[in-house]
Amino acid sequence: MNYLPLFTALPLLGAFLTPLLSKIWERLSDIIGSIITTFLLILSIYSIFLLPIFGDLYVYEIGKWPIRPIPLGIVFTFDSLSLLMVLAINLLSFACAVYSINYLDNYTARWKFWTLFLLLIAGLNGVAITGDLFNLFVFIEISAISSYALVAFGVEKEDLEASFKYQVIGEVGGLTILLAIALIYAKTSTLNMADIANTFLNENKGTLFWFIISLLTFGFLIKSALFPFHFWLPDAHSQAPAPISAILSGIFIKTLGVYTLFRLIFNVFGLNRNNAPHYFNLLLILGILSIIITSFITLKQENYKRLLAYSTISQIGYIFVGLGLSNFFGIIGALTLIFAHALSKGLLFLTAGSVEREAGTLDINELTLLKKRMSFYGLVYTLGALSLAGIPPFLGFFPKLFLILGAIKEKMLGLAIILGIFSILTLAYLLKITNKVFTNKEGEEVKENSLSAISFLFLVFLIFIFGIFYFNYLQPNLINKASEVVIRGIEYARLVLMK
Amino acid sequence: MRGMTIIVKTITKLLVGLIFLYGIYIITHGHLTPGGGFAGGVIISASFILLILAFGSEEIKERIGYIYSSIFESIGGLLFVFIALFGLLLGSYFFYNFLPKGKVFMLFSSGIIPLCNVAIGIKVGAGLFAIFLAIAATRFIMKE
Amino acid sequence: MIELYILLIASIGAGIVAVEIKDLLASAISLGIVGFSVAIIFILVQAPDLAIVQIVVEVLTVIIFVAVILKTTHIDTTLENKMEVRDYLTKGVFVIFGIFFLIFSISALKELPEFGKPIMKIASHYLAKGFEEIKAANQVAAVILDFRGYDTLGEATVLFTSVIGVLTILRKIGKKK
Amino acid sequence: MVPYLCCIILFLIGIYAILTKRNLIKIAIGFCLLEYAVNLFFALIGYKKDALAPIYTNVSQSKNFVDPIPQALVLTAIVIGLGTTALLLSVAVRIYEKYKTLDIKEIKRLKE
Repeated sequence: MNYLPLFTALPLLGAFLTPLLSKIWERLSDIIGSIITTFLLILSIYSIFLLPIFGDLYVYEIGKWPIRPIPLGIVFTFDSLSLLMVLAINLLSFACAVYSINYLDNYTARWKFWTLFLLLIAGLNGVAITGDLFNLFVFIEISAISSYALVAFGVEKEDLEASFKYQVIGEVGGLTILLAIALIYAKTSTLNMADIANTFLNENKGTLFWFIISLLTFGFLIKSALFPFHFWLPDAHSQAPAPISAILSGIFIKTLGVYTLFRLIFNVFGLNRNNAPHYFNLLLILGILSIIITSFITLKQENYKRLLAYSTISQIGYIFVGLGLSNFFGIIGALTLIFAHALSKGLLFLTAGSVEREAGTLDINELTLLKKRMSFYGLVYTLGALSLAGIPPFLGFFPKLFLILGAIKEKMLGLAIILGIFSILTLAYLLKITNKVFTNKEGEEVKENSLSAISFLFLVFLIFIFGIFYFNYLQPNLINKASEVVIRGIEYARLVLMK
Repeated sequence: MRGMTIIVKTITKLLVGLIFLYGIYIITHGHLTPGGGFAGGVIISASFILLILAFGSEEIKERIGYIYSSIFESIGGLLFVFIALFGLLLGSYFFYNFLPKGKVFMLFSSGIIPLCNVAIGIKVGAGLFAIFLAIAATRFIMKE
Repeated sequence: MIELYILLIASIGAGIVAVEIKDLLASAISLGIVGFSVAIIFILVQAPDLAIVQIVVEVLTVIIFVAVILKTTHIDTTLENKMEVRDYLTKGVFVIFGIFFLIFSISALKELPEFGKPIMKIASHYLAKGFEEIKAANQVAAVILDFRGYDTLGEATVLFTSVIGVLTILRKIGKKK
Repeated sequence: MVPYLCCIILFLIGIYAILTKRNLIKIAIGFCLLEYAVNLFFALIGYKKDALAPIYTNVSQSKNFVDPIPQALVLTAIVIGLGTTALLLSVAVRIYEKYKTLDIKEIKRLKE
């Protein structure tokens, strides 16, 4: 698997080439962007088949600096959890890249969009495969900075305001993470995550340990927009161009916030419900609050994209409930939800882009009065919404099922009921859009654009096929193995250092 | 942007070449003395910025400067990625130091480090000059 | 190391001035003082590479700040407005948070290795290998471009990203009507 | 320990500016202070008493050097900080142009 560096090198190459080649012909940037995302998708699918040969963990030593006896250089540690993230990132980014080709006709400076888009993908892939703490920070910054610029891509008043807010809050989170990394380096004198885990294993867990944990948790909760750190998200995600909203809501906050937290909490610091019950209870409570509070705010929303953005926060709440439960079912539920939410929320945000293009507005009350029939978008939207709300046989059903099972297993019946009820509430606010925007319409039918139709159908197909073959394929081959990585916890360090 | 007084202009004329050369010295001796691609790149961009601050500029000049800096920045970035990818091709490891190491304290030593320094120097110098042009010099360079 | 403490206190003082002063130009200059104190501290802690980069970056930061202030306004008018209840509330929250954070960090920092005595588990290997195997005289260059070259690629990319980002945001028209 | 604590105080000043100031440029300045505090803290970690800068000047030199790794990391962090500051300020310039003010309370188009 020595092609692993290509996950970041290819999009970086594309990003550096785009400004040069677009001076010759601007449409070349479309070609570069779509070729590179396709290639990344092929690479990540190829990895599914290659990874089991290496025993579910592959360590790549950059610059030929050996990891044994002492980890000198930077390493990639590619295991099933990284594979799951890389797959989700590249499936969604492929769909968004295909969608963007036509969508970008609404905007100026096409090549700048593609450069930033490729940098965003490079950053996300880099975060998912790295095994080095400082390298993690660098790639978080790459993807974060490109997302700040992409949120303001339309340079309207609201876009700039959202971008400024997002940027200040996001950077406070980033610098808190850097401070925590500095403390970790001072204590352990190493930056390799496996080596850090080994060092902390033999230390007594004093104030410094918990100080580091709280700084990191603060930083990553800001990045993942859990309540009460969520206030930047609705602005940023609703003002960005539609494909970027899809990536930000679908995968960005999960890679930067949730995946990193999973990796550090379980694999590096070795926390679990037995040795740190209060920590997990805190995450559980924040998750529940996030679901309850934002669900009610979402019901009141009158803007298509803002509604979807708020619903992302409550879905993040579901993921954190799984993380907080941290039993087998909870982890499986959280990981499946990361995957399922990426595909369905991506789909919903892409339909928002098409509707905005046809109608020129996203205000739901104005859209109700619109004299245009958009039955294809309506169908696609409803399928995505059903999946997101957890209706079988779509993919989104299974995470909700596992989360409820996890809650029952911990004897938290009240939590199980809350999860069930708010799932139905999700359906209620999502179908509000179907009801008001897509049904009972007169007037001419809008023409679908072939490229955006491809990306819609691609995502619908994935949601449907993964839902049908969930127990036959997805769960045993991907989700179970990824959850093993999480549950195995601190053993990660031994596996990496023994390779 | 307007220029400054004759005193500033004369001193700038004398100094700007020296600053530029010093930047190149810092870049090429990055593996021997303090400094390297970043420090040298920033110094090189500072020499261009000094020129613009002292002499002022017209929009045409700024536009040309902007186009060149964006081209150079991409070239620097590509050079850096290609050095890393050459390691993958020749030594089968990304960022493998594939060049002969030479002798310590010589200018041509320590493998790919001087090359990387040059790539970073080009990139940083051009990039910071572009930022300066965009924020400080012209109100809006690009009206695409 | 009395100089170190003087510079640290100077940078804290200049930081407070930068935050509280009404004239934004003076504020930017105070920020410059903080930056240069930091650069001199870098020299004191034997980091000449950092000092060079910090000085040039600081000059550039102040130039950019001044350029932005000249383009906008150089009086912080928000200080003239009356304090509202909400402002007092944020300040109160900050004071509570700050005291809590300070106490927490003091007891945490006690567990770190003493100032001036780093562990250097990996660094000692770097210092030997960098000289003998890579043949570089400057060990910092060896670390950033060989041992951790991938980080530096990321760093160069961050700069590239922000250049493209600045150019994106300064476009006159974003959406085609 | 006292130098570390000074960095934490500088960090808190930055947080204070970001939380309580209403002027966009003041917020950017607070952000820069935050960045300096973290960089300084990182650089201080690597300091070793009575040791030299990690640069060889002749072959037979004693190897009593300060830690080079924090220096390499701070170098990266400084450049990242410059990039984010430039981006933040460019957004501030555009906001001033659109709203004719830098007061964050008057820049509220996005509703709840």
